[in-house]
Amino acid sequence: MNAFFNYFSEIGRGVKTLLKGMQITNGYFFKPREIVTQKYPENRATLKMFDQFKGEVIMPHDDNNQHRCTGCGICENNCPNGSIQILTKKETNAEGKAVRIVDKHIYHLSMCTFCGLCIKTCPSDAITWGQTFEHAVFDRSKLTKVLNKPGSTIKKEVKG
Amino acid sequence: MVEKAEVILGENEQYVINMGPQHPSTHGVLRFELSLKGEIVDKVVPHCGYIHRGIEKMCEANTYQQIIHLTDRMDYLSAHPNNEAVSLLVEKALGIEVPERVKVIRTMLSELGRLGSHQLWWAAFGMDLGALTTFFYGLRDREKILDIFEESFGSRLLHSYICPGGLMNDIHPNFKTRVKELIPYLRKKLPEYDQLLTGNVIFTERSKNIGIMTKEDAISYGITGPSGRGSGFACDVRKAEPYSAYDRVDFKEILMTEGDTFARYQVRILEMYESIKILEQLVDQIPDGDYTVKMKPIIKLPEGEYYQRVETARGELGVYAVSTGEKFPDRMRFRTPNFSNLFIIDKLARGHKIADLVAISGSLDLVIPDIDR
Amino acid sequence: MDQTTLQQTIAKLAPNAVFNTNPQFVEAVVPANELHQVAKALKDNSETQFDFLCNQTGIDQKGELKVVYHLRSTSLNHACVLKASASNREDAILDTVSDIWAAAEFFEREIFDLLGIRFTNHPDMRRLFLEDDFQGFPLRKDFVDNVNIIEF
Amino acid sequence: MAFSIYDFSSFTQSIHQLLSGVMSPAWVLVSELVLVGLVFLMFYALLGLALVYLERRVCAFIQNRLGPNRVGPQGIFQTIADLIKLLFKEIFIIKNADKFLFNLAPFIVIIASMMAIGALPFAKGLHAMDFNIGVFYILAVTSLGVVGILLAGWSSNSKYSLLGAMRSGAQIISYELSVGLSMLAIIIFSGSMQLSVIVESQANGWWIFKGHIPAFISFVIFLIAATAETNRGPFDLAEAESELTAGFHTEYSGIRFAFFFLAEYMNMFLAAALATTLFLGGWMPLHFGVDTQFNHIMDFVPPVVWFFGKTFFVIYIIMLFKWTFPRLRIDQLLTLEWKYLLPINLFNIVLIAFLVMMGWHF
Repeated sequence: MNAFFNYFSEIGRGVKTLLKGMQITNGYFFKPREIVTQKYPENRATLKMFDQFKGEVIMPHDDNNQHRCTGCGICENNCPNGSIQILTKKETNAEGKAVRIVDKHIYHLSMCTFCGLCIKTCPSDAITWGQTFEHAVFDRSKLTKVLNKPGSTIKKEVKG
Repeated sequence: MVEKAEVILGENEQYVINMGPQHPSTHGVLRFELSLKGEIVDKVVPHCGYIHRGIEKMCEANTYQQIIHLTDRMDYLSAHPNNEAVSLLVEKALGIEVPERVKVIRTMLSELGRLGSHQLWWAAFGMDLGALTTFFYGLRDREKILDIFEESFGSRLLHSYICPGGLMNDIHPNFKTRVKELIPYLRKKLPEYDQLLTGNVIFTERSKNIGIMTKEDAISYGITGPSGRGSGFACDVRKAEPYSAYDRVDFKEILMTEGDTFARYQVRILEMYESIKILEQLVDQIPDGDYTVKMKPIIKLPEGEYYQRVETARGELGVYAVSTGEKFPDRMRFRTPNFSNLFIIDKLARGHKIADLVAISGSLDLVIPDIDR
Repeated sequence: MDQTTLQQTIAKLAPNAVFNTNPQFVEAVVPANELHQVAKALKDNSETQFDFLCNQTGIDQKGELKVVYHLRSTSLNHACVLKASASNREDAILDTVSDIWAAAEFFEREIFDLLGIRFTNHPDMRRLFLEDDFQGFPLRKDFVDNVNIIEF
Repeated sequence: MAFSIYDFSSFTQSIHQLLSGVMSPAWVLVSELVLVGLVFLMFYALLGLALVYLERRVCAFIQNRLGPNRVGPQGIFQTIADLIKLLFKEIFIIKNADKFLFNLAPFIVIIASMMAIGALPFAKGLHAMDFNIGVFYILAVTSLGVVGILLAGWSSNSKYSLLGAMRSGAQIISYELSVGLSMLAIIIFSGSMQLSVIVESQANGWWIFKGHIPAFISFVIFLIAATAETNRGPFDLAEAESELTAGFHTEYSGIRFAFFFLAEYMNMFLAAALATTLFLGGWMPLHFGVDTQFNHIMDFVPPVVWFFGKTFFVIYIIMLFKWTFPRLRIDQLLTLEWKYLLPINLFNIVLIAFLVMMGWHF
């Protein structure tokens, strides 16, 4: 008799737990306000990444097309993957002295692991994080970028 | 037709199937070679190495700062403890004392990472057992944690945030309020996990008395983390060798004695509550101060051997470094928790069904890149 | 047990061991032929009870192939490091400890895979990560990968 | 042409007369068969697409997502886009597969489900074939589907497929019993196997209300067993995504895969429609008491709407099962059938027979 009773109480308990689970899923079905997904391409205009989001490495330029990079190559040395290459050139400055300045700051986005060592170690704060995250391109060579803009010069206050 | 039947059955009447490397429930590129007798698993031979990247070899050509970003890629679901292990090792070798602020933040990040990792595990475990909705509920809640990560240090998965000497940059001013919002949210949502899965009769039937691991086995095989604690092996490094701020927070080491799949499940669920408790204690106690100590640009460890262990979401991560005084380590060895946790699966799954094998491998919470390194 | 008494206890169990200075652990270097016997003694002795092999790895140091065992006792909460070096590089052989700690079986397969130290009496001595026809042992210092040359 | 939304018999009669006026009786029969066949093909395809869309939206809402919402308004053309994609996909033929059986299997599965749909009464007079053994016919035809699944698993020459097929065989043969027995309950109540008669017998109240608790138990068992027989979660062991990747249809691609997919959804519709017809009054409106205002309002709603409304309600419950519960293991699946459902069902049948004998039902 006891076994008979257990048999049914077991079924009852089982069904109760199943109904509890269904209560949750059914509850969410009638709560469309809890939907958490983002409508990504539609909300592109309003979508803003966080300030410190690691999208890519960029070199900020001011209105006079001036950046802060001295071309010292510390970022190149610190990069674990060799995703930064710095080409320098010699130029005579206003005082007539020959100085080494950055010619091309080449950044291979495809090789970057976003560890942030280049930005952390940069002595003149020339590079920083950009918030772009849509990096899809049809040609891999487009992922190699030159960070300093053509014709840009170094800011005066930055010492080489 | 006779010929074809022989092709399928193979030798010794054993029905051998390859589960993986591309299979929904191995969670990555892991391959099990199963010998079956009907539905019953006779033998499991795990094959790994499909995502072997030679991190240990790469470390021999990287400075200690650069090693940090490689450790991210081992256990990517709880990346902070991996970074922390190397950082602690370097700090110990150099005798650096990091500021209090760093210690507290590191602890909080580890616990947030653990929460997120356990939530993802819960999600995937439910899916392994066929409850597809759990996947989305788990990820939904994990998303809140990832948002906190993203706001403070810009990435959601591979943070490279904890570095020798402190942190890469300071936490975002919103960090505190975000965590404070998170705690009541999780307290509300976590009981749903129990309601949906833990209490469910199908779930308990499928997980109780499946894959029983004795405490002796757990110690002998070196099963650490929640999987080991499910068998009563008190292996929590946070308790045994408190690092960062774990010595001043009050939390329980969850221990279960059953050692079956359900016990391992229950340990992780209860650990989530403990993590929330730790966060609650620390969120108001983040002291002001520096987020890093001044380090030399090139770190050279004094000659010798160093060993540091931390508790990741999956168990004990040991970092063993041999230094010859150069800027690169002579040998860097990571004793990853999943590597040890994987190989008991043959013992656990024998005599159970294929469906149980999936449940057991899910309950061990394997992250394949952590096995292969 | 503090470090000095632990060292004395281990010295009793392994009379031929040489103790290195290591600020973190007691570090004993045992001769290769005594390794298995010492390991068994360390696990079974009631004063040491090293039942948890938390890390086993190989290193290639100064031309010598060594295996490092990090042992821990779960009941007595102490730890030690055991080291043994293989006699030569070409045919490096050590005894297995996989019959003492089950975890060693796969640690040893990994060591064989990456450093080429062969363990006698091991139940399944195959490569673990790399493919079976891989030439060479990558973690050795004299390893040169002719296919993927990476120079730093 | 007489047309009433409440009674389709006059509509079908008028088509018959129209055709009889222009051709000989034999040709009338042929053209009517062709007409009915075409209508059912269209219905089958459209309903399949609608159900796939519905399932995806329902599960999305359950999981706090939006689901397909890009192709067309609210994403309603998503499944059509998927269908076009599947049509253009390459059909793989596995080496060493038994090509004849491999190609045949999806057709067996889909034909079995389609034949069963033909016997359903959708509304008064909207009925392709009104067999006097309708229930029996549906049972017989649906169990043909397992042959297709077994063939698919066997002929694929894939180990996963074979495992899935064998699971499916064991499962369907077991659960056929419970489906049959719970249908038997209603046959005892209504005293007929003809589906239209069963529906008519519920004019004064649905069997789930009239039959007291035993009918409710039968309904629950029918729902569980029918879910199992359609290979849907939590009984989807035959495809068991996380264990066998895709089970019996692992090796199928393109439109052949779509056939299995469609058949699964149509089987779900069939199960829900049968539950509606047998237990929830078919196309009969919901009535309380006799000749009340409420009843008149309910009568105003067309029977087709009633039928589909109830069917989709049952479908929603079946979907809720799938998206809530973990999958059962094969031995638990059989335990559930042989230790729980079958004994309870047998006892239930005796109870119902006793009820009917005493005339205690309404």
